[in-house]
Amino acid sequence: MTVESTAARKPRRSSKRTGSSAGKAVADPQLVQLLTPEGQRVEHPDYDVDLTPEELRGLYRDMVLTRRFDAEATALQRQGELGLWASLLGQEAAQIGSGRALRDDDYVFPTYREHGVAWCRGVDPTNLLGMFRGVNHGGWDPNSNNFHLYTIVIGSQTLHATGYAMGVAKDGADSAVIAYFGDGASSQGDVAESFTFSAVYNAPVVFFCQNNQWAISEPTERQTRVPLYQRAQGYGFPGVRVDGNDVLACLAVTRSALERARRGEGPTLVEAFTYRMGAHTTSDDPTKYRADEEREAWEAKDPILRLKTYLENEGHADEAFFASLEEESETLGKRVREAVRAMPDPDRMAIFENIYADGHALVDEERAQFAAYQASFATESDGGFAAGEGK
Amino acid sequence: MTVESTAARKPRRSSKRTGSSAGKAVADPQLVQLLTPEGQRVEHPDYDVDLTPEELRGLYRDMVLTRRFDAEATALQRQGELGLWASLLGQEAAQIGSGRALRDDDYVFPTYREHGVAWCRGVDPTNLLGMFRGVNHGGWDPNSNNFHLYTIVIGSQTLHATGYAMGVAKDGADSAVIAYFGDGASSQGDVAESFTFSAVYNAPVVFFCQNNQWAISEPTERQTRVPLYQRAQGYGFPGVRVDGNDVLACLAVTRSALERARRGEGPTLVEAFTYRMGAHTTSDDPTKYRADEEREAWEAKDPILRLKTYLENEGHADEAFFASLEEESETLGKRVREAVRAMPDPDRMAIFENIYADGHALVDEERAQFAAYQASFATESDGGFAAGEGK
Amino acid sequence: MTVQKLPIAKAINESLRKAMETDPKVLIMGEDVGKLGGVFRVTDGLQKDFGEGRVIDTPLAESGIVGTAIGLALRGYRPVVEIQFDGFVFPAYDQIVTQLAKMHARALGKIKLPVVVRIPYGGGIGAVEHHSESPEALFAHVPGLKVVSPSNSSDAYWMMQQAIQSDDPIIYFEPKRRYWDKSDVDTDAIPGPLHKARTVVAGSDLTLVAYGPMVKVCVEAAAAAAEEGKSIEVLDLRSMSPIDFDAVQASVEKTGRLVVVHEAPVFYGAGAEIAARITERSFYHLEAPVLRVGGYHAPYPPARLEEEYLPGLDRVLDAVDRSLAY
Amino acid sequence: MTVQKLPIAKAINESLRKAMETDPKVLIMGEDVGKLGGVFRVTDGLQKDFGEGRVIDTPLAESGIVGTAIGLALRGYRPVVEIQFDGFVFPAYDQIVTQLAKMHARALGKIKLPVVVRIPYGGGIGAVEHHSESPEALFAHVPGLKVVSPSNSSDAYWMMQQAIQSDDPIIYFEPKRRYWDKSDVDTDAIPGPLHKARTVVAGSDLTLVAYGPMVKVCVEAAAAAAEEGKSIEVLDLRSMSPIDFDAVQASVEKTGRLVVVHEAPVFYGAGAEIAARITERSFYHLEAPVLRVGGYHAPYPPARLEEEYLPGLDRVLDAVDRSLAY
Ligand SMILES: Cc1ncc(C[n+]2csc(CCOP(=O)(O)OP(=O)(O)O)c2C)c(N)n1
Ligand SMILES: Cc1ncc(C[n+]2csc(CCOP(=O)(O)OP(=O)(O)O)c2C)c(N)n1
Ligand SMILES: [Mg+2]
Ligand SMILES: [Mg+2]
Repeated sequence: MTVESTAARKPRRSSKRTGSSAGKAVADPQLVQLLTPEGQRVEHPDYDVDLTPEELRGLYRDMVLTRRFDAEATALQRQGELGLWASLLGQEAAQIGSGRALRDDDYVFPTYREHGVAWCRGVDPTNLLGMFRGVNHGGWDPNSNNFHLYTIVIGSQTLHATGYAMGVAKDGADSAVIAYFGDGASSQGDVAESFTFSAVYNAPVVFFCQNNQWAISEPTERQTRVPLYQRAQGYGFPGVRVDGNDVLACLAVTRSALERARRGEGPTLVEAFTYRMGAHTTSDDPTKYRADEEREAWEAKDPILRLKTYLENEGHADEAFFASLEEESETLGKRVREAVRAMPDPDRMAIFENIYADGHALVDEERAQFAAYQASFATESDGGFAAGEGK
Repeated sequence: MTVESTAARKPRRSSKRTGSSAGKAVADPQLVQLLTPEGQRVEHPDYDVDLTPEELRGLYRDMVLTRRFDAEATALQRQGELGLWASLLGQEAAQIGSGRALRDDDYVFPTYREHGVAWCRGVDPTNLLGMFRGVNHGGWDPNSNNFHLYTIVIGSQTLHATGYAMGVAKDGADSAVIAYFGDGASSQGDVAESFTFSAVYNAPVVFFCQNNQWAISEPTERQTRVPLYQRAQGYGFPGVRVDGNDVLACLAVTRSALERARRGEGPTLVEAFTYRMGAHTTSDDPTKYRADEEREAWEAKDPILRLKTYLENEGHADEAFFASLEEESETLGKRVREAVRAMPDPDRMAIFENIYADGHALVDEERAQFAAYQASFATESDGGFAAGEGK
Repeated sequence: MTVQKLPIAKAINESLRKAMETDPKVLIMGEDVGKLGGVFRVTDGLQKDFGEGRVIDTPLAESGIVGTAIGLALRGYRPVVEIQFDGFVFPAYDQIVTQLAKMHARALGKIKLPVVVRIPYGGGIGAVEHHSESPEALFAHVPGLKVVSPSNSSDAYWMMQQAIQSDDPIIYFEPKRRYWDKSDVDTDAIPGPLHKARTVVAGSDLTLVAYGPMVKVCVEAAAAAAEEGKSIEVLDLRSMSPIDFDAVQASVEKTGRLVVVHEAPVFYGAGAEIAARITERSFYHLEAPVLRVGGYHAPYPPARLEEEYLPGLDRVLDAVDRSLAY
Repeated sequence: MTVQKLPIAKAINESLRKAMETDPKVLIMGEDVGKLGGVFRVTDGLQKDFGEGRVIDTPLAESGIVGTAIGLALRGYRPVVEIQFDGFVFPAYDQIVTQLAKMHARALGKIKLPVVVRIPYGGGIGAVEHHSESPEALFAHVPGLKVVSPSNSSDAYWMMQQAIQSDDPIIYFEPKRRYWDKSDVDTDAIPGPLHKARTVVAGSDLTLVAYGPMVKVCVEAAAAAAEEGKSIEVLDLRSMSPIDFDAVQASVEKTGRLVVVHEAPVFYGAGAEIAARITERSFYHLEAPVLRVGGYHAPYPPARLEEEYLPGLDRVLDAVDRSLAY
C-alpha cells in the first residue's frame, strides 16, 4: 500500500447514515471531521460538540499524558523492563475521544492497544504494564472501572461485548457497551458474528474500529476492498467513518452512537480513520513493509498538534497550562518508570492459582507436588540456590 | 415468524447492483422475477433469458424429476431404507435455475440439500443416497462432475469454494465456482470470512444463498434484520435477491453472476427467496414451530406449477410431453427405489480405509487387530455368527 | 413425589427448569432451543414458560453463542448453552479454549465464568457425519475447563444442577443415545460431589472404568462376566476433568486389573490418561497392563458400520479376558 | 556445498524455497508471510522471489486461511499455511478437524488434501499470553491428521520437504524457541521416513522420549546424568501422529525405564498415550512406571513464571532419579 492508495479511498460525502456504493469506492460519505489537521474548527451537519475551554484542555491533557505514558512504556521495553509494548502512538484522538464519550456505567471491551481508553476509565496506567512485563496476563479488576481485560486473540472481545450488551438490555439498564477492534480484526469470523448477534438482539453496543491502516505488515486492502464502515449496513445498522485523529469528532460520533444504543436502537459501527505511527509492537520492524513517506504524511495530521493549535488560536490555553502539563507528564513518566521497576515477580506458586473458582483435584495435586519439588532443593546441601535454576 | 412478517420484508425496487438502505427495510430492490406465480412472463430491466421451448421443457423436466426423486427419497426414509433425508421440496427452481446456469468446467460446493443441482451436474441421484442411508459419508467423486461432496457443517464449504475459485483465477481459467448455503448459514463466521477472502482476492465465485425462510425452527429474523442479499455490499460486491421459485429468474441471475465472475469482476451474492415446503429433515416436525397458513401461502408460488402454466399457455408443451414425463418420473422413482434397496452395506474393514492417502502406522495396527478380533469369532464353535453381534 | 422415573433427556429438562425457577440469572441459549425445544427436546417447554428473554434462539453461529454467553456471564448471568451436536462444537472451540477456559485466570480470579456448555455426544443413533462424535479429550486437556458426563437420569439431573451452580465453565456431555433410557430421579436427594466417580457394580477380579454412554455397556459386560464366574467392578467416572483418580486407584488396588472403555478414539483419549496415571500410582498392584477399549483412529464411520466401530459388549469382554489372561 | 550450518528457521525457509522451486503448485499462505516474511522471518524473501501469487498475505482470519487452503488443495495446489502463533490456531480448528482431517475419507479417497499447517509452538521466549502454547495433543487425537515436530535444522529441512510432498494434511509444529539454534543441514542427503523416531543419544539405563523443543533439554539431561554414571538413551519422537511405538518399545525393552517429556500439559497429553501404549506393549520389561514430565494443568503462565512451568533440566533429572529409584 502506498500513501496514494490510502488517500484514494478517502471518502467524499458525509452522512450519519451509511452510503450506497457497492463494489467501488465512489460516493462514500466523507469522514466526519470537526477539527481539521490545521486546527480549524469546522461544522458538520450531523455531529457537533459544545465544550468549555476547560473540557477542551481536559481532552488535550488526556492525549498528552497518554502519549507520554506510551513513550515511557516503549522506553521501558527498550531498557528490558517490559517484554513487549504495543504503542498507541497516533491513535490518541480516537481513544480519548471515544473514551471520554463514555459514562461510568458503560462497559469497555478493549484490544491490547487501548491505553488511552484505559486512561479515560481511570485504570492506573501502571496496571496495564503487568502483562507486557510478563508478571500477569491482565492486572486489573475489570469491574472496578468497567474496563475489561485486554484481549489478544483478534476479534474475540467483540462477542463478549455483544453478550454483555445483551445482558445490559435484559437488565433494563440504559448503559451502553463499546467494543474496540482493528482494521485487521474486521476479517475475523467472530467480528461478523458479533455484528449478527448485536443486530438480531438489538444490543446496545458500539463497535469502535480503529482503522490504523495496518495489521502488522498488511495494509487495510488485505482485509477489505471497500471502506470498513460500510460493513455495518449489510447487517442492518449504521456505520460511520470519523477522522480518527480528530478528538472532537471522535467524541461527537461515539457519543451519538452510545446515545443511539441507550435509546434501544441497537448497534453502530464507528470506523475511526487513523494511523499507527509506530511499529505494530516493539518486536516489529515496519521498515520491512512500509514507506517512510506514508508515516510523514500522517504526521501532518497529528491529533495532539491540531488541538494545541486550536487551543492556542482560540486563547483557550496559556503558557502556564502547557508548562504545567509538561511537568505533569514528566511526573507521570517517572511514576510509571518507578512502578514498573518495583513491580515484583509473581510468586511461583501463582502458577496454580485462580485456574478454577471452585478448585480442581488435579491442580491441588500438582500444586502440592510442585511445592514438594521446590522444597527438595531447599533441603539440599547447596542451600537451595539450585531452585531458581530448575529450568 | 408469521406470513405477514416475511411479506413485510419483501423488497420493492429492483436492481442488479445492491441498494442503499441501512438499518431499515426501505427502498429494497424488488426481487428479480421473470415468471410470476401465475405463470406470466414478465420483463426485468437487468435480467432476461431467451429460451427455446425445448429448453423450457428441459427446465420443467429437471424440476419434475428432481421433485420425484426427492419424494422417493422421503418415502424410502419412511420405509426405513434411509436413516434421514433432507428434502428440497419447494426449492426446485432455485436449484435447477442456478444449476443449469453452470458450465461443465464450473465447480459446485453444495450443502446437504442440493439434490437438484446434483441432478444438473449429472451426478447419479442414487449416489446422493449413500450418506443418508448410512453406507458412506459422500458417495461420489467430486471431480467427475465438478460437484463437491455435501457439506454438513454449516457454512464451511463457502471457504472451500472461495479457495477453489482463487485457484481457478491463479490458473488463468475462465471457469467459475458456486457456493450454496442457507439463510441460517449466513450467520456463520466462515461465511463472512469467505466474503472477505473472495472480495480481497477478487475470486470468481458466486455465493448462492437459498433463503428458504427457515433454519430448522428459526425464522430468518433470527439471523438478520435486513434482507440477506444486502450483506454483500458491505464486503464490496453486489448482492441481488431473486425469486427463488422462478426458475427463469434464477437461471438469468445466476448466469449473470457467473459471467461477472468469469470476466474477473469477482464475487456476487445471490439470495434466492424461496421456501422450505417440507420439514427440515425427516427427523424434524415443523408443526412445533410454524403455522400451516405460511406453507399454504407459499404453495401458491410453487415453482413447478407456474412453469407448467406458462408452458401450457404458450403451447410449448403438449399432453404427450407431460404424459411421457410422468412415465419418466415413475421410472426414475423405481430405479432409485431398487438401487437403494440393493445398496450393499459397506464391508466392515472400510472403517480403516481412506483415512490417510499415505498410510498411518496406527491405522495399520488397528486394522490388523480388528481383523484378528473378527477372525476370532469365526473360529469359535458357533461358526462365526457372533461376529455380527459384536456390539 | 420426589422420586420419578425419567428418561435422561427429561431429567435434564427438569433440572434446567428447576435452575431457572431458582435463579433468574440462568439463561438458556442455542440453536432451536426455543419453540422447538431443541432437536432432542431437552429444552422442551422452557421458552413457553420462561419467555424468549431467558430461552434464547440464537443465530446459527456457535462461536457467537459461546462468545456472547461469556459476555452475559460477565454481566452476571449464568448461561446454559446448547451445542446442537458434538461435531458442531468446533466453530466455538476458539472461544471455549482461549476465552472461556482462561478468563478467570487472566483476571487473577476477579471475574467468574459460570457457563455450562451442553453437548449431546456419542454415536449409536444411526446418524449422518458429525452427529456421533466423542470429543471430550479435546476439552479435558485444556486447563480451566471441567468436563463431565452423566450416565443415568439421577446424575443427569443433579450434575446439571451442580454444573449450573458452579462458578467454573463446565462442558456437560450428554450421552445422546441414552436420552430415552429411564431411571429414578430423586429431586430431594442430597447429591454427592460433582467430580467423584461412583461404583456401579462391585467386584474383585477386574475394574472397568467408563462414563456416559459406555457405563451401560460395562454393566452388561460385568453381568455377562459374572455368569462365567468373573467378578467385575464397574466405575462410572462421571467427570473427565478432574478425574477421580483416588476412586480408580482404590478399585484397582483391590482388583489388580483395569480396563478403560470409551467411545472416543483410544489414541490420545481419556483411557491413555487414566492408564498412565493409574500405572504410576499403582505400579506394584497391577497384574496386567491397563487395557483400553474405544474408538479406532478413524473418522466416525457411516451409520451402517457404527456398531463395528463402537465398543460393544464383546469387545469389552475380549479386553476383560485379555487382562485376566496376564 | 550441500552441508550448511543453519538455524532451524532458516532451514525451514530453505526447504520452502526448494519446494516452491520444484513444484509450481506449492503456495505459501498466512498473515504477514509476504513482505515481512512472517513474524519469525521463516518465509523471508519468498514473496520477493516467487511473487504475491504464490506467497499470499491473507486477511486476518485463520478459519479463512485454512478453509481457502482446502479449496486450493482441491484445485490441485499444495498450500503451506502459516498460523502466526500456537494460540491462534483455534479459530481454524473447526476447518482443520471437520474438513481438512476428514475430507479424504469422506470422499472415499477420491480427493487428496496436501495441506501443511505450520505452527510455531511452545514457550520459552518470554512472550505474552497465547504465544507459548503446545496444543499438539489436540491435533494428534484427531484421525485424519498427521502431526510432526522437528528438533533440529536437518529435520526441519527434510521433514518440511516430506510434509509438502505428502498427500495427507500435516500439522507441522515448529519449536519457536529453537528457531535460532544452528545445526548441519545436508540438502543432498536421503532422509529417513517422516514418521520414524531417531535415537539422539544411546544409553542403557533409562529412555527419555521427547520431541521438538524438549529434545535439547533431554540431551542435556542425559549428559548431566552421564556425569553421575547413568546411561540415558534419548529418543527424538519427531512425529506425534503416528507415533513410532516400535522405536520406543525397542528402547524401553533395552533400558526398562521410560520418561516422556513435553511442554504441553501432562493431563491428556502425548505422554499419556505413550505411557499407556508402551506399558501395554512392554509390561514385563518395565522396571518402573512410565513417568511424565510436562506442563501443569494450568494456563501457560506469564513470562516471568515460564521457567518454573516449563520442564527443565532439573525436573527431567528428578524424574530420571525417581524412575531409577524403582
Ligand atoms: C486470532 C489471532 N491471529 C493472529 C494474531 C496475531 N496478531 C496480533 S496483532 C495482529 C494484527 C492486528 O491488526 P489490527 O486488527 O488492525 O489491530 P492493530 O494491531 O493495528 O491495532 C495480529 C495478526 C492474534 N493476536 N490473534
Ligand atoms: C456448524 C453447524 N451447526 C449446527 C448444525 C445443525 N444444523 C443442520 S442444518 C441447520 C439449519 C441450517 O439452516 P439453513 O442454513 O437455513 O439451511 P437449510 O437447512 O434451511 O437449507 C442446523 C442448525 C450444523 N449442521 N452445523
Ligand atoms: Mg490495524
Ligand atoms: Mg434455511
